[in-house]
Amino acid sequence: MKFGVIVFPGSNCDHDCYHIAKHVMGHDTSYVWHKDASDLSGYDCIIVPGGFSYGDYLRPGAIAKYSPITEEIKKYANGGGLVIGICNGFQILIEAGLLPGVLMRNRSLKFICQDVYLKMENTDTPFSSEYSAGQVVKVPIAHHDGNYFADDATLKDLEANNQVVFRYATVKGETSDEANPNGSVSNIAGICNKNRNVLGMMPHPERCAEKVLGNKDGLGIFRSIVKHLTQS
Amino acid sequence: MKAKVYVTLKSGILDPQGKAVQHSLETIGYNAAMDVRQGKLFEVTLADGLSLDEAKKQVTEMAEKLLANPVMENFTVEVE
Amino acid sequence: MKAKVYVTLKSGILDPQGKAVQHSLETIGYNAAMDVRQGKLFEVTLADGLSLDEAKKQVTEMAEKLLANPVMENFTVEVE
Amino acid sequence: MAEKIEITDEVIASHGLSKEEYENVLNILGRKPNMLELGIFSVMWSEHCSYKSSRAHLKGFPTEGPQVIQGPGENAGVVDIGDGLAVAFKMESHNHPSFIEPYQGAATGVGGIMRDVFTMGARPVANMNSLRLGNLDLPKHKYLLKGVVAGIAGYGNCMGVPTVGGEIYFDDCYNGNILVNAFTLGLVKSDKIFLGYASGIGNPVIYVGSKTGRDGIHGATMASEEFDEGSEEKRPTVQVGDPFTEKLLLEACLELMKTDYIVGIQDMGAAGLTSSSFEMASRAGTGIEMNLDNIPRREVGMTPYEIMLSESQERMLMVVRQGCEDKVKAIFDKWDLDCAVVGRVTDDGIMRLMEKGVAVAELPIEPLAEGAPVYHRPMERPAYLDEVNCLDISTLSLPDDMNAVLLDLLDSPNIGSRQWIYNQYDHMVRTDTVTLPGSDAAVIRIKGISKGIAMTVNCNSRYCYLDPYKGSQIAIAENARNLVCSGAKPLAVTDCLNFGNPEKPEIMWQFAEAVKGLSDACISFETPVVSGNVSLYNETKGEAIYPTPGVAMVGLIDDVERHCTQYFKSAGDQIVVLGKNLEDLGGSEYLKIEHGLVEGPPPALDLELEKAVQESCLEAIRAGIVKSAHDCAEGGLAVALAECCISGENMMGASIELDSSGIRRDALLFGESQSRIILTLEKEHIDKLEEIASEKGAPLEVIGEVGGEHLLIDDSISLDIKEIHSAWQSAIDQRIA
Ligand SMILES: Nc1ncnc2c1ncn2[C@@H]1O[C@H](COP(=O)(O)OP(=O)(O)O)[C@@H](O)[C@H]1O
Ligand SMILES: [Mg+2]
Repeated sequence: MKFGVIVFPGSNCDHDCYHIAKHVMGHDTSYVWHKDASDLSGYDCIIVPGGFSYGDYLRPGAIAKYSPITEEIKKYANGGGLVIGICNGFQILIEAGLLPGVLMRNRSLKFICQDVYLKMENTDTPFSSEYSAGQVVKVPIAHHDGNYFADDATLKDLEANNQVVFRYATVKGETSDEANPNGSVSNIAGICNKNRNVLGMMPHPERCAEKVLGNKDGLGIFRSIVKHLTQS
Repeated sequence: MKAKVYVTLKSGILDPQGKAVQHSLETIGYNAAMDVRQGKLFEVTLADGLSLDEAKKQVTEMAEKLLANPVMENFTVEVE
Repeated sequence: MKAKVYVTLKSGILDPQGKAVQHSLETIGYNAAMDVRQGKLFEVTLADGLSLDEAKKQVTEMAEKLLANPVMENFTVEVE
Repeated sequence: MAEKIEITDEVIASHGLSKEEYENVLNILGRKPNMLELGIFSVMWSEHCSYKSSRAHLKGFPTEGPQVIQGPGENAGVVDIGDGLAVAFKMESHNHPSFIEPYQGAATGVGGIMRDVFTMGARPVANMNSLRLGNLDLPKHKYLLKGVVAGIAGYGNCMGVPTVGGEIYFDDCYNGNILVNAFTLGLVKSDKIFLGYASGIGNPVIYVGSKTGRDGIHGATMASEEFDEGSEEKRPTVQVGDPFTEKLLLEACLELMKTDYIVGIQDMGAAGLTSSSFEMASRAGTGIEMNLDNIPRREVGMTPYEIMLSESQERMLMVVRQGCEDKVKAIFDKWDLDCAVVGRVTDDGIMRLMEKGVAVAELPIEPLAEGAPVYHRPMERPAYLDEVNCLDISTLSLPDDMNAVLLDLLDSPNIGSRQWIYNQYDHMVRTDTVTLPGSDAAVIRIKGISKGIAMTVNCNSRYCYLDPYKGSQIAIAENARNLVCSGAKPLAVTDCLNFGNPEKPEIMWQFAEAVKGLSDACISFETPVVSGNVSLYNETKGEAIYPTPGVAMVGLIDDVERHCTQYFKSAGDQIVVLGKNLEDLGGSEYLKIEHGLVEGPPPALDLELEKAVQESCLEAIRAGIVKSAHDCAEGGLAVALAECCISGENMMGASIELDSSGIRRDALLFGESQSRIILTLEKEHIDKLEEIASEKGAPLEVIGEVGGEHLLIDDSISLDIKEIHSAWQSAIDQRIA
C-alpha cells in the first residue's frame, strides 16, 4: 500500500501526514513535490496536507490550483483514486473544483487553534467507516479560513447525497451554533464528492492519532482508509 | 500600461470582514456607515506594446482564472 | 448614498501577496503582468440625508482612522 | 567615491555617532569616511549591534557547562540533549517596530528569530513569546495587543512552527514602550551545526532569499534611540514580513545543509548585509570583496548606502566551497528563491564594496567589528528604591470578603486566561506538542526517541522594579520551577534584557544588578546562559519601563511519557504544598489590585530552599507518583489552587485547610512567597513523597483533597468553580472587545 503526500511550497503539515502514514500506520509513503507533475497512479491514496500553500496569499488554495501537480491530482481523483485534503488541502481541493463550495474567513476573523467536537454524519465512506454513525470525536482545528459556504442548491445536493461527512457539534452531539467554531453553514466540517473517493475536512485528524499526544480520535480516518484499500 | 481589477463579494454572500469594519466604525462614532462590504483591488503593471483591447482581454482572463473566485466574487476590469 | 474607499500600499512597501500573484500569473502564461500590487476596496453604504461634502468628509475620516493603516497605506475616496 | 554628500557634524549626529566615536572612526581609517562608510560605522556601532553599553556587564554571565555546545556569540546558543541531538535557541526583541506597526513589527520579530535558529542548521520546532503591554483600558493598547498577537500568529502559523507558550503582562509602565520578545527553539544533529564564518580565501559569498528593498533603513539605530513625540510621525519605512518566502528559505537552507557545500552561513538581521558580512569575516579573520551590482533588488535606483543598510527580511548570506556555486543555485531554483554570487572571501581583512567596477567603500573589518566602543557607563542606585521599599503591612486593612478578592485577581489581565491569545497561534502543528499552552511549561516530544523538551518564559518586572537583583533571581527560579513542574530538568537559559536609557546612571545600575541577579541564580541552578539579546532605550518622554530582564529556560525530560501538567486529575487525590508559606505581600498583584500599591520588598528567595523544593518535585514526578504539579506565582496560593481547578479539560473542585501559623489571611491566600509547588497524588503515595522531600530538605504540608464543584479554603473562600472559571476566562477577552 502506498501513500503520497503532496508538497506545495508552503505546505507545513506534510511532515505530520507523512509521519502518520509511514510511522503510525506503517505503510510505504513518499512526498510528491508539486513541480514533479507525473502520473500518480502508483499511489493508493493521496494526501493533500495542511499548511499555507503559497502563503495563503490571494485566497487559500487559489494559487496552488495552478501548480503542475494539481492537474495530476484531478486526473487521479476523476479516475477513482482516494484523495484526502486536510485543512489547506481541503481549500485546495475546493479551488481545484474537486469539491463544491467555498471556505471563507472565520466569522471571528481570527485564526483559531483548538480542539472541537465532530459528529460523524456519514460513516459509509472510505474515510470514515471505522467510526459509528452519530459518534462524537474530538479533533483540533487550526485555520483562518474554514468558514464553509455553499449556495442553497449545492447544499441541498450535498445533503441529498449524504456528502456531509462531519459536522461541528457539542460534546453531546448537538450541531448547534455554539458548537460552530467558524461560522460554517450547517456546521459543515468535512465533505466528500459524490463518488466518495475525495474527502475534504478542516479539522486535523493527524494531530490526534497517537497516545503521547493525549488523543487518538483522529486515527479512525487513517484506519478507515487502510481498511478500504485492503478490502478493495 | 496599468490595469486595475476590482473584486467584490457577490450579494448574498456574507462578509464577516465588512461587518466587523462597520461595527468598529460605529463604535468610534460613525453611525452614518450603515453597511460596509470589503473587496480587493489589484493594480497590474502590463508589459509595453499591448493594445488596449488585448490588455483588457488578458486582464479579464487573469481575473476569471485567478484573481476572483467565481463562486463568491464578481470583478470589474479597468485599463488605462 | 454609497462611497468607495480604495486602499493601496505605499510605494516601496513590500507586497508579498502581490508578488505571489504576479508569479502565479507568469506560471500560467500571463507574462505581460510585470508587477501586481494588491490593495483593498471598501464599499460603504451611507445613511440618507448627508450632503455630498459631509459624506466625503466623514468617509475620509473613516479611512484615516480605520480603513487604511497610515504607516503603510494610502487611500482615495469616491462618493457617488 | 560614489556618494559625495559632505560629512558635517549634523550628518554625524543624525547617524547616532558621538564626537568621540567619530574621532575613533577617523583614527581607524586614517582619513575621512564617505557617506556609505559612515552609514556602516553607524549601524555597526549602534547599541543594537555593538552592545556597547551592555557588553562589559554581560561578560559576567555563566556560559559554560557540560551540556553547552555553543554559548553566546553565534546566532543562537546550542545545548546537547544526548542521542546525537542538540537544541538551538534564542530570544530576541522587536519592541520599537511593534509599537509603530504592531502586526508587521511582531511578525518580523518572529521571522528574525526563526532565521537565527535555522541559520545554525536547526529546524525550528517551537516558538514562544514574551509580551508587555500598557494599560488595556487604553484603546491604543487594545489595538496594539490585537496587532501584535495577529502578527505573531500570522508569521509563526504560516511557517508551520507551533507557538507553544509565552507570557504577557500589562502595566502602565509600558504605555509608551511595549515589549515584544520572540523565542525560537530548533532541533539539530549535534555534529551538523553551522556557524557564521567567512572562511577559505577565494570562496564565493552567496546571497539568498528575498530581494533587497528600502525597508527599515536605519532600523538598527532606531532600536537604539529613545522615542520622542515625533517618532510616531517620522514613520520610518516599515518592514513587511513575508512568511511564505521565509518558509521556502527554511526548507531550501535545510536541504542545502544536508550537503557539504556550506562553509559558513548567517541570516541578515538588524543592519542587514552590513552586519552579516562584517560579522562573518570578523569571526574568520578574513576579508570580503562584495560586488553590489549583483545584489538582487526590488526597487530601482538603490544606492550602495541603501543596499548595505537595508533591513529587508527573509535574506541570508553564506560562504560556500568554491566550485559548488551551481549546485547551490539549483537548490534555491527549486524553491523559486533568488540566489546570487555577490562576492569572494579575501585574505586582507578588508571589506571592499564594489559598484560598477569601482570601490565605493574600503573598511578594515577587525577594528569595526571587534573594535566597537565598549562603555563602562556610570551607575547609581536610584533614589526611588528607598521610597518604594517601605511596605508596612500593618497599615493595610484586611478585606472582609476573600471570595471577592479572589475573583478580582482571577479577572486581572495579568492572571486571567491567556486563551484569547494562544488560540490564535497554531500550537499543535508538527504534532509534537505534548503539553499545550495553559500549563506551567510547554512540552514537546522528539519523534524517534523517548525524550521530551520543556520550555517556559517568565519575568515579573514589578519585582525587578522593586529590586532588580532579587527580581532577576526570582525570574530564573520561577523558570526552573515551571520546568520542574512539567517533569523536566533545567538545562540552559536565553534572555532578552529590556531596559530604559543606559546613559542614565540609575538605569545602568538596574541593568548591572539584573545581570548579577540572573548570573548568580543561573550558577546556582547550573543553567548557563547560551544566548540572548539586549534592548535599551525603552523610554518615552523620560519615562522608562520597569527593568524587564525576560528569561526563557529550556529543560529535558528523559521519558516524555512521564511529563506532568498543572491541573487536577481525579477526585480524592491529596493536595500538597511543597515549600513554605511566608508573610510576603510586597510586589504582589493583590497589593496592586486591592490596595493600589506597588511597594516592596518583593518576596524573599532562599536559593537552597528553592533547590530542595525543585529537586523533590522532579524526583517525585520521575518516580511516577505525581498527578499534577503547579507553581505558585502571581496571586499566590489561592490563585494557584483556582488554576489547578479550572485550567484542565475537566474542571474539578477542592477542599483546603491551611495551617495559618500566624500569617495574615490575605498574605496566606494571595501573598507571592517563592519556592512553592502544589502537587496532587494518591493517598498511598504521600509517604513516598514525604521521604523524598525530607531527604532533600524541603518542607511539605498536606492541605486538602481534590473533588466537588467548589473551591473551599478554610472559612475564607467558598466559590463554585464555574464562577471561578468565568471570571478567569474573560479577563482579556472582555477588555478588548
Ligand atoms: N504571549 C503568550 N503566548 C503564548 N502563550 C502564552 C502567552 N502568555 C501566556 N501564555 C501561556 O498561558 C499559560 C499561562 O501563562 P502564565 O500566566 O504566564 O503562566 P504561569 O504564571 O503559570 O507561568 C502558559 O501556558 C503560557 O505558556
Ligand atoms: Mg509565569
